[in-house]
Amino acid sequence: MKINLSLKNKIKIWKIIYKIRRTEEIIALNYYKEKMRCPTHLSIGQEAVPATLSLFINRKDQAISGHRGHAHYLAKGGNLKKMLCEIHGKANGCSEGKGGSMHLKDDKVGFVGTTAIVGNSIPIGVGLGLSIKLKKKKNLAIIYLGDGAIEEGVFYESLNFAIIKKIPVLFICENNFYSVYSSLKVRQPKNRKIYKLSQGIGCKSDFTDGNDYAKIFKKIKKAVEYIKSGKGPFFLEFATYRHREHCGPNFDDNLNYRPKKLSYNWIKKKDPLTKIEKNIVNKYPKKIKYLESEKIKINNEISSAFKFAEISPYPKTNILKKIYAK
Amino acid sequence: MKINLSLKNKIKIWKIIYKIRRTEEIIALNYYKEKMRCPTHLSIGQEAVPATLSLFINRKDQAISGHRGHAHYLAKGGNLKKMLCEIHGKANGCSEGKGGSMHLKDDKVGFVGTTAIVGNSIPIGVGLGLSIKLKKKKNLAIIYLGDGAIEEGVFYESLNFAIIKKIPVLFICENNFYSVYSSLKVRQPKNRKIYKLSQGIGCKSDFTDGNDYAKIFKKIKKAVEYIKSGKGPFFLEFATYRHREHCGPNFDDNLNYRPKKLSYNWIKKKDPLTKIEKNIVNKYPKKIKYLESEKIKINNEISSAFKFAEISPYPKTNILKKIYAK
Amino acid sequence: MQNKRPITMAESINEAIQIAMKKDKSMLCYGLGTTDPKGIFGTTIGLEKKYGKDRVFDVPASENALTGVSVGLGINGIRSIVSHQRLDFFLLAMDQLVNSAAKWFFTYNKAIPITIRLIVGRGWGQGPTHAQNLHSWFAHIPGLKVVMPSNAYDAKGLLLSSIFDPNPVIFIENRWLHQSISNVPKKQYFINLGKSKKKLSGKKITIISSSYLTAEAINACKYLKKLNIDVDLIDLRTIAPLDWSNIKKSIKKTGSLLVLDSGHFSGSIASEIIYKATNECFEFLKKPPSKLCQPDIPEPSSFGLTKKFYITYKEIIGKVCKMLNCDKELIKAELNYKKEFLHDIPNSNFKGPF
Amino acid sequence: MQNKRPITMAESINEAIQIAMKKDKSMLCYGLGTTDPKGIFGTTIGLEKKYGKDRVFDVPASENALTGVSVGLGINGIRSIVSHQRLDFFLLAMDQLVNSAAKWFFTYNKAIPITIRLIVGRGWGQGPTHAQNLHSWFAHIPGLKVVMPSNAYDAKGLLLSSIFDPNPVIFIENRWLHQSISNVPKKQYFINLGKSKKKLSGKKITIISSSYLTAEAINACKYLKKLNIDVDLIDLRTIAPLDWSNIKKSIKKTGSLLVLDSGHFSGSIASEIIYKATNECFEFLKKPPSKLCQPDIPEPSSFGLTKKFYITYKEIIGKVCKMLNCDKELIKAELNYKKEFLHDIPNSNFKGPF
Ligand SMILES: Cc1ncc(C[n+]2csc(CCOP(=O)(O)OP(=O)(O)O)c2C)c(N)n1
Ligand SMILES: Cc1ncc(C[n+]2csc(CCOP(=O)(O)OP(=O)(O)O)c2C)c(N)n1
Ligand SMILES: [Mg+2]
Ligand SMILES: [Mg+2]
Repeated sequence: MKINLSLKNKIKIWKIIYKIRRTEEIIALNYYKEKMRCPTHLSIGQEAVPATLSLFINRKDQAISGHRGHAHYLAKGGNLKKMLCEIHGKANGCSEGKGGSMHLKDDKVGFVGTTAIVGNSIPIGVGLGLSIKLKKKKNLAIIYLGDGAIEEGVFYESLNFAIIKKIPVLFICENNFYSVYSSLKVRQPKNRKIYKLSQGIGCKSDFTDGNDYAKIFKKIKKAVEYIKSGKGPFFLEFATYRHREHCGPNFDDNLNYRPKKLSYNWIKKKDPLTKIEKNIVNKYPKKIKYLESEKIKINNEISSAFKFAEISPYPKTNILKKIYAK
Repeated sequence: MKINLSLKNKIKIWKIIYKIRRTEEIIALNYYKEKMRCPTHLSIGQEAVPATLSLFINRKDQAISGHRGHAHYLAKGGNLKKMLCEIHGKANGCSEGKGGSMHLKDDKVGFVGTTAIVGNSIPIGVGLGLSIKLKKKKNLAIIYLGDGAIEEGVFYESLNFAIIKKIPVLFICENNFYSVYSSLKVRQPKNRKIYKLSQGIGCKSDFTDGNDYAKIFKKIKKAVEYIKSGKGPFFLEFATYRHREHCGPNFDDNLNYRPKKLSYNWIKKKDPLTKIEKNIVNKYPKKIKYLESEKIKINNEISSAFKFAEISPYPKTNILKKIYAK
Repeated sequence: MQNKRPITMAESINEAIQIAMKKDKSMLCYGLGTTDPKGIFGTTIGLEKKYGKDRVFDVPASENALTGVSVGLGINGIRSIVSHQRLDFFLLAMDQLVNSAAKWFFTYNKAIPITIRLIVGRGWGQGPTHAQNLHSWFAHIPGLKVVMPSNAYDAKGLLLSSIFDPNPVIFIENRWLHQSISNVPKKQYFINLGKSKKKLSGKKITIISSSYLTAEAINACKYLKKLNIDVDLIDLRTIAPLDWSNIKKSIKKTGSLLVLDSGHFSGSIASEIIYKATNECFEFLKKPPSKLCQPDIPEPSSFGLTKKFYITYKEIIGKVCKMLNCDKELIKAELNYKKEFLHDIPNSNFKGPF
Repeated sequence: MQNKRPITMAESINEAIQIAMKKDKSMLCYGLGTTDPKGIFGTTIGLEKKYGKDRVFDVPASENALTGVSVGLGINGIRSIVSHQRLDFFLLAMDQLVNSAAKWFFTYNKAIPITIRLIVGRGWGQGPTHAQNLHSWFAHIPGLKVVMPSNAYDAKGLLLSSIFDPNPVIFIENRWLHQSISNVPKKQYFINLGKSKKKLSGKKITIISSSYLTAEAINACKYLKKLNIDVDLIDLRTIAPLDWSNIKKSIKKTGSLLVLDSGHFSGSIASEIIYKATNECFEFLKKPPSKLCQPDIPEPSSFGLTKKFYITYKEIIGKVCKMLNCDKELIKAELNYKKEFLHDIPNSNFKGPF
């Protein structure tokens, strides 16, 4: 693969991070209005991995994710309006209002769906990969999963099967140290790294800081090359952090379930948006203007999409009759 | 632990192996009569591990197993008559005829049960271990499982939980290379060792030849010491081989699902009964007479137990009314 | 006489668990979120601190294994109460529930005292996999008991009975009831599993309900009263075992039967009750028994799509009036009095997002 | 006209899969034991050799993941047929079945063409976890179709329709039917899902059956004929969707209904049919509809315990005669003619141990 972390690519990554960040912030800002009436898990703080990955994949590569899927959907190029409509329960939503925030898809860009049961999307992603392989395509399937999802037996079963069949799947594990309010301590063996576990199961794997686009870039590059060479799946673990509560628009570090220092470090010092923006701005001060103008464009896009969602109609209830495919 | 592999202990092991072997052979011999009307998975060839383990545990240690449980039940000291009655579906059976060959238990000796769903008994065994720990007893729980059972996600989930909670469980994996007719090749990654996998999950683990009592002895000794020191579970993988078909009384190597050489090596050259008997006879020729007299005793015990089962009455159907405990 | 002590169902559940933890010093309470700051909608708050980390703990997201663990604990006489924030998540554990927990006593004559709390989501956009009402699955499995409390008072007494029952009990809590309030004695009390509760006595029609639908039914009956329709309203409390004898008595009295069931229409427990009614009370039935169930459709997420999705007091009134051939205009007039609440939340205090 | 070509249901299933594999060159066939020497009771023998290792393969014991894999394949338009040697094993996959497969089309408007073959054990000591009849679970879930063939001819046509149906289909095979023989055309043919089959036409009573119980019912009807009781016998073929209109027609004609169901009594699909019958044909019913189900008890293993456990032609005859008030002595005399087979095997060729 010939991709380099050029300025152009940095800006690409920055744009996606910024767009996700702003979208999520607008959602958070408006949630109190009680127009987005569904459980909503924000991705703020975890944007760097999907944004960087987007350089390496195209719309023929297929991605699937879980409850915290906004960033994955947007980074894959998912339609912003349709996502906001879905969260608002509107007819123009990507699932026609049937699924809400936890059920996003955009077939046009290879974003296959998200599911609301922890771990549930993993074997489905392996199935996607298997079909890609059987059709002899050069693409890959991407499975986003959290540090909690790997606790479900189905993760283990799916990974095992993907290895046996040499299925082209990239596992992207965003380890944000928490599953709802539960820390890794009560859920997984001390000092056991998730990527090492995956290696023990038999999968090629690696790990890095998921808030550092440069490190992410390197690891993903290696992983995608490996998968495309036909050797089978690759498991990447990224350390990252969610800034806000597990589900909903608020900050919740006042509940003290996460060490203050940890939160301070990840939220204040290692914010992925700040990191990449600073790098660009410092190294290429001439770009500041460009970034600012892009910000305005992006913010405009988001607010018009948001308005579109607010004024869109609710779906007609006759769509509920479609229980069986014909 | 002060146990040595003395002559006395070798003879103990031999006796158990011999008793299991003969019991299974008698079952096989009589199966054609169609009096044992239930699926029956024989342990012939796989007797050495449970027999050797019996030196290290007592009736307060609790064991649980799966479909191929005869050897585990007998090695734990399970009542032979009750087992044969159960296989015959008789009222005196250890599950009163409700479960058949795949549902054995003997509370008196800490043999808690066997289940017929692959992997199903694993978390139950972890629950046994957790209660032992909570009651602050020095005992351990033993979970017998096959190389196929480790493919179920519940194995992974159970092991993970046992590690986190430092539960005193000894996992005994009898890897006989096959799950029904399926070789490891189609089920697990090439060159991935099961005990290494368990290590990757975070569990102490080890591996040895499961037909060699001396090697088994060493490994189990180490594992039991580790568990009793309070550090948590231990996973032991033993290579072994079943001599006969997966389910039923016959040999089936004519079906060619197992390489001829592999079968020859394991069945003819590495038979666990031959191995230990030869060792005793060669090193202590004076013991030959004793072994012969023991054989007679054991065979008598088996044949009288078998007759007892054959003439025992069927259960009364009113026991079926007990669906709820009172 | 019950003293005036209004508390929520979340609180009464918390009290029941605490009483049980004190009575049985070896009993455990675990499940995802048990020890977290929100304590499973408030039901497990404070438990870890009082009863210790050994007995009250959070777990990995491994529903199937942790169900099996409770079977192993049960074999050794350790009771456990295991909570799941959504019934839907528990679908991962059907092997351990059906193949192990439900059958262990049958097969091995050894009681397995587990209480499995399943919370059923509803509204606020829960969507297809956060709001399933699959109680009829559990009632179909021999060896399980299935409890569906409809209020704070019942929840406490039923949960205590469930915990001390020597069988695996599925204890289903509708999320909309957690904030519902009733007078609940502080002391311990037990409500028998397998016994229903007559909520209202009447002669015109028998209505059978359970869990949250009992609240809607009570509401409906108030209006029906104004139309001179007095209802024999029976809250099932437990759907397995089913209290058939009380239902039968009522049907013989009224000759009319309406069963409310929050499960999907096809294969509902409502049909089982109607089968029994037809089979054993055929000559008493003045008209065909009827049922109101949720449709054979997954719950959609959108506020716009769920408007007519649930069974409310309005549908109940409509159905009863149709069964009893009442004046339609009169009903409409009565119903229009009622202020409109948002249909996807139980009351104005209810807040998402989870 | 159907030509004389007697083959077993195992063979007709094998033929259906082969036809499908040829028609749809991308379709897969997998599941534990698919490629082994016994080929899932003979149903998958020869497939790997003909259609290659890519399309026909054995898998690890990971039922849940492999169900999810078929959903992923389906999203990309690849059909799959996945086999499980016992229904009981498939309990491990309820999350992927109910939360993913059944709901994907509803949520995402994308068809998921999977056929899941579940074999139901019976007899030869199968015991509590190798003989469960849980079809009513599946029929309770919106989005699933549930097919239960009763003979070799139907199995072929129904399996072809299932495979080419764009929805997840649960295809339930009773193990005792695999060796049953009927005349089966070599060519391809489709039997519509959702349509029942009238097996016998009569006026005295409607009997509804499915899967293996249809065989027992046909047997029973032969005896009933001798007693001058002519039965309208309907084989459901699929229990979801249910062919209600044909059942209704029959009930209106006979005024009497007996439903046979191999599932547990409580919460059976039989009750759903009886609910519908009562609700929509109340005035036509001459007597309360009735059902015969398996008891609310796990299947015990012992030969001695299963003697009275199953529904056989005898119980059906007894039930019909009771419903129609026939002469008991006459029945007994008729029944005593019948030679006694061992009750835990379908015929003398049937051999254990699996
Ligand atoms: C099977 C199942 N169990 C529990 C839940 C409740 N739940 C929703 S999100 C979540 C946390 C998962 O943690 P992780 O995978 O690390 O993702 P994160 O929220 O941290 O992004 C849990 C437990 C669920 N949705 N499904
Ligand atoms: C969940 C489940 N899937 C499949 C089966 C069918 N089955 C019975 S025994 C067995 C083989 C298991 O292999 P292994 O664990 O290696 O034990 P072994 O028979 O070799 O002793 C299988 C697949 C089952 N009983 N349960
Ligand atoms: Mg996390
Ligand atoms: Mg094996």
